[in-house]
Amino acid sequence: MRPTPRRCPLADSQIIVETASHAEAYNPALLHHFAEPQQQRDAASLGMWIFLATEVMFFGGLFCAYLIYRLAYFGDFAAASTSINAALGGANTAVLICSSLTVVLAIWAAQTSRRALMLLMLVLTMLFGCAFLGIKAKEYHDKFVEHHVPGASFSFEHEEIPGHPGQYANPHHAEIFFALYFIMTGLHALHMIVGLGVFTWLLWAAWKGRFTPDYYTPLEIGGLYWHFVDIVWIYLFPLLYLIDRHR
Amino acid sequence: MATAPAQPVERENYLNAHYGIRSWLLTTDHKRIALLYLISITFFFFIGGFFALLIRLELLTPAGDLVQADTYNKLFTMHGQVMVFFFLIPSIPAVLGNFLVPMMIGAKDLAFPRINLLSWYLYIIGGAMMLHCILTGGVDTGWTFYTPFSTEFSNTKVIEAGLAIFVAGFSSILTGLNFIVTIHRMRAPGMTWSRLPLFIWAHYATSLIQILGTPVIAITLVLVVAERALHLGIFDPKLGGDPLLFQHLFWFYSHPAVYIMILPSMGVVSEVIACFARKRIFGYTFVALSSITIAVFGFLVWAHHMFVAGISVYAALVFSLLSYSVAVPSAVKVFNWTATLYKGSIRYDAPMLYAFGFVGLFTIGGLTGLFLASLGVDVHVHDTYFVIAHFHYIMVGGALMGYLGGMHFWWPKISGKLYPEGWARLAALIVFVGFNLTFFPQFILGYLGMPRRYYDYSHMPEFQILNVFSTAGATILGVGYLLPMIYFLWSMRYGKPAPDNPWNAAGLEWQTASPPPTFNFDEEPVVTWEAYNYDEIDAAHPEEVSVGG
Amino acid sequence: MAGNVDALYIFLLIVSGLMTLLIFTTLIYFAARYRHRPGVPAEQIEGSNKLEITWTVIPLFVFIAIFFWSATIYFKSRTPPRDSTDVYVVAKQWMWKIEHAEGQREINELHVPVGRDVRLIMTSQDVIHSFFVPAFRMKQDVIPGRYTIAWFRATKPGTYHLFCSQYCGTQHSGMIGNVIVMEPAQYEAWMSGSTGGPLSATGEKIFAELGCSTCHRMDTQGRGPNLQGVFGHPVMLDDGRVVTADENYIRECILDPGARRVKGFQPIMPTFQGLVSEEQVNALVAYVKSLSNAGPNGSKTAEAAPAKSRTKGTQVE
Amino acid sequence: MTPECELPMSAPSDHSKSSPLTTYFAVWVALLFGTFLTYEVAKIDLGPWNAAVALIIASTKALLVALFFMHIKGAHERLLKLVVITTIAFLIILLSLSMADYATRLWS
Repeated sequence: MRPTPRRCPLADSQIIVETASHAEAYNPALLHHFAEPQQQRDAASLGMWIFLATEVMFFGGLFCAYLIYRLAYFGDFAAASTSINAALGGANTAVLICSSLTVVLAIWAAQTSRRALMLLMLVLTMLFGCAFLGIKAKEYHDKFVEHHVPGASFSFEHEEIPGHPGQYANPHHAEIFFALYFIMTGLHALHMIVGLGVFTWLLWAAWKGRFTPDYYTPLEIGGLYWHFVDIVWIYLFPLLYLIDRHR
Repeated sequence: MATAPAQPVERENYLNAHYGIRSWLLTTDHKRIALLYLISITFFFFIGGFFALLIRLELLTPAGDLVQADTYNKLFTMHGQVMVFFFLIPSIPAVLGNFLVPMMIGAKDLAFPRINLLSWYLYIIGGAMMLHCILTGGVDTGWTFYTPFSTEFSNTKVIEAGLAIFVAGFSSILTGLNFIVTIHRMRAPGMTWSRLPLFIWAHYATSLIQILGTPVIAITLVLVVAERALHLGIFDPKLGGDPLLFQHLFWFYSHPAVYIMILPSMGVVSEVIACFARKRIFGYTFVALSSITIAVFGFLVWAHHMFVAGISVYAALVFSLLSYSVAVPSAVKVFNWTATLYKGSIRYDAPMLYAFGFVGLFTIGGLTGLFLASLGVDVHVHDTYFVIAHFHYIMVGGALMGYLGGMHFWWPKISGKLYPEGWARLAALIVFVGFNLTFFPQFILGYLGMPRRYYDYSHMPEFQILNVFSTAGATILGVGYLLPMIYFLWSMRYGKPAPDNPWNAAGLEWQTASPPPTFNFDEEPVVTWEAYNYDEIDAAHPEEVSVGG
Repeated sequence: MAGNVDALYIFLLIVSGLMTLLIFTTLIYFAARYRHRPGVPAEQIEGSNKLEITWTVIPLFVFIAIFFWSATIYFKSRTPPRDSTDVYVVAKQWMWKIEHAEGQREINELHVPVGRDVRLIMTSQDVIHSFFVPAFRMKQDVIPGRYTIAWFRATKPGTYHLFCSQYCGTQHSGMIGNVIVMEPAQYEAWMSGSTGGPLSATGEKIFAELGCSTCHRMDTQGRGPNLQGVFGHPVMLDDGRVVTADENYIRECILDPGARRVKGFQPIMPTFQGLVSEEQVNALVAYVKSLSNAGPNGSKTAEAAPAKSRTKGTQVE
Repeated sequence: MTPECELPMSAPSDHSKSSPLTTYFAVWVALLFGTFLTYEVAKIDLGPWNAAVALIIASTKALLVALFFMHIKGAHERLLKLVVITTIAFLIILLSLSMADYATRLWS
């Protein structure tokens, strides 16, 4: 690593160029094309935020389909939604919120050089993540047993629409709900699995002592991703589990 | 600003720094990745072009005599998919953008070099899937994948094509992400937003569309694939779904996708016109901001592809009105380019000829867009050859002209060699003539009522004469596209070595060697001047002679 | 319609022609006048806000004017007049099946009288098609699962192309036909050649065969709503919404009775999805419509506005 | 454009000051309470307000996560906020313009 002139990466208002007299100390985490760590950190965090923007639009297409069919087939959606175990969904929400807390605590531990706490929090995060997937698997299993998985063996006959005694939900419309339910929660679960992979790597890196109060960018951007997956769930929970529950 | 004389001994540059196949396939150098992209998209361009040629040959006679109906349907489908997703969308951003964005802002590389390489691999995986799909039977849904035809009725490889485009979409997203972060975070000291070349502004706007639009088509294709595999009913009217929902989601991306193709081209044209008129671009701020405006407004107009599809009349009115709003910034750009020529000192080297061609063809393409945005006329010309002609004027006359212009302009920088100027001017002329001969008759065909995607028009023999013109033009156009490929390849071996700044152009990319060193600049540049400071350059070197003399 | 569309088209041609001319001449003039001359440097000009505003605002106003003109035409072309002749169109891969309200059936041909408003009630059995008659400047996609409506009025006898303009599979380019516009007398002669009764009569027969009449009785005692005088009138739904009973609503009630149920009735009607063909649905809709035209409460729409004059379409061929 | 420049000397540990542990735990409690609330409110009939209330609670929770856990609040530049706002704006464009069609289809 040859000494790089120190500079402000985004000199909009002024030009700051110092000569190599202030050459930075050798920093193994600094990639060759960045001038200094702050620039690298900012690039990584902006990159993750923009990636999350694409994720929002990715789920956005599904939310659009959901919105349109929910308005068109409200009763059928309510009937289908009521057949899902909302308590499990609520429990999963709580699990994810707890995992988000452990993520911020892990970052805080890294910032304040508490290595043991950081490792503990990372392990806890992954445990919460696995718990989420376990509860999700239970839900999927229930739906599978009830023949609520869209496809050849789908069946939703004679299910009453909440608040309309004697009126049965249209199975086709219920199938659209379950299709959206499985695609949305399935993609969410896929994101969780990817998140667990990322956190496995973070745990390994933390174990190796890669993260210091000066360098914990991977933890930070991994955390951003995890929180985003949490936010998606925060919306999925009321939209999929709590339609017309009051009847 | 010194133009270094051609060096007797070859300096170390990004091309000769490493040798061997590994040094290319595992490279993280944005310039090498740009070349990888150049080779891959050229390959797909000629595949798509081959399909186009067969389409035009089939339409030479009214009867369907060259190929079978199903084959023809596959030809236009795969022509569209290959050209849109595997050539036009990656063309300028992934080749010229990849090569130039870091250099123009004075960075050593893109912000995420490994993600850049990943994006090329995703493109190659998607491309390989598309190629496999083509070779094992192809797909016949039209590039638009309209449901329920694609999900229930077509018996071709819809799932494979959908997944290929899905994968290629992520390549496009990652390129856009990389550009945005790079432009925000990697600018050299002094490179303020108001000093950015317009090429950068255009790529910034393009990237916005790539990151916000592409995910929507990705999820839409997931839904199509799931629907086709499992018959979920989301787009199937028999099961309560709405096929128009697919069209909404599809065009939410695919309309802005047109701006992914045209905006970078506009960026190229701004650079070229400024250089060959030796002037700062007229109304820099307006040209820069119009790129962003086009990108944003481009997202508000998608349902003008659906005016006769059965959407609500009131929604059609809203979308029509919004469609005009995107025409305003486009017009502003054309006016500003024209005004830039005023009191310039204009040379007519090949890149400038392409730029002139771009402005002319884009003007026609844009103005015929008005016909399609206006509801009353759109009802008649929708899904006819008028639409085909219109979007080819934008995508081929616009985007491709810009791409070729840019390739000529920066070829000395990319390869370190000069291309033969005389041949280049000839090729530009052939492309311009061939293009107009191919597509202008299609406007007339469309207004006369010839529907698109017809393989047999033997009941309407009156359409033949215009189709013959069109096919003749396509042949000329084909020659026009082959020529640059031949002389570019020729110049790599036999061309004269290029000086660092053959055009005497402004911009950081011209201040480093040709071809540039691996990390672009020997010394980190510090920018103390405004963009397009041609007055200062020309004052320093009053009588530089351009390449073509 | 054709005249209006052509007028706008020509106007657009003139506007864009002038624009193109303006840009091209300026471009070529500047390119020639300011070509590179040794010793004559370019003059740097920063830009001009006045000019920028001018060429932003003027096009904007032109565009808005075009918008209003074109929107008027579109709105008219999407709003069928009241007293029109109904023709039911069923599209399938790869043919047009046409049923006249009077009972005639044709394939890939549509016979219409000159000077009468013809309303097309169209649906598709499989994929999306599009009913396109270039001479009438008329086009409407035909979607499976619902009706789309279009209308035209032919003003000159003759034979005109009918195309499918939405890609629909292998024989897309073979899904073509003719619209044959006839003088009224000729048309009457053609009509009298038909064998079956009117479509509504067919519908009445199906109505009885499927047992609809056991619940939908012609009095207030039925378990389903009395259908007399329903068509074209607002209907109060179970959830409090009000909809107008148009063709699409009647169709939905047959195929998905639970979706928008009339207030005051039990959800007991079974769905007929998959049990009736598109043609049978058309006949049923035509029957329900006829109950409204001739019923005790309904007024005969044919008498309502016979002499209403509207903008006329012309043919260009 | 906004001055996004952060001088290199500012220490990264600034974050810990802007989001101390008490904030984290407070947000955590608020999020759990929000989950409980949305679950219970769903059992009450609020007519057309059911969906609105559920979405308001969800958005509040999402906002809390974004502001405090994802450090949007303590971010030293406006750019990240701009990214978030732009994304939400484009999501709203997708949803609202699609609904412009679906909501008005029955009018004619």
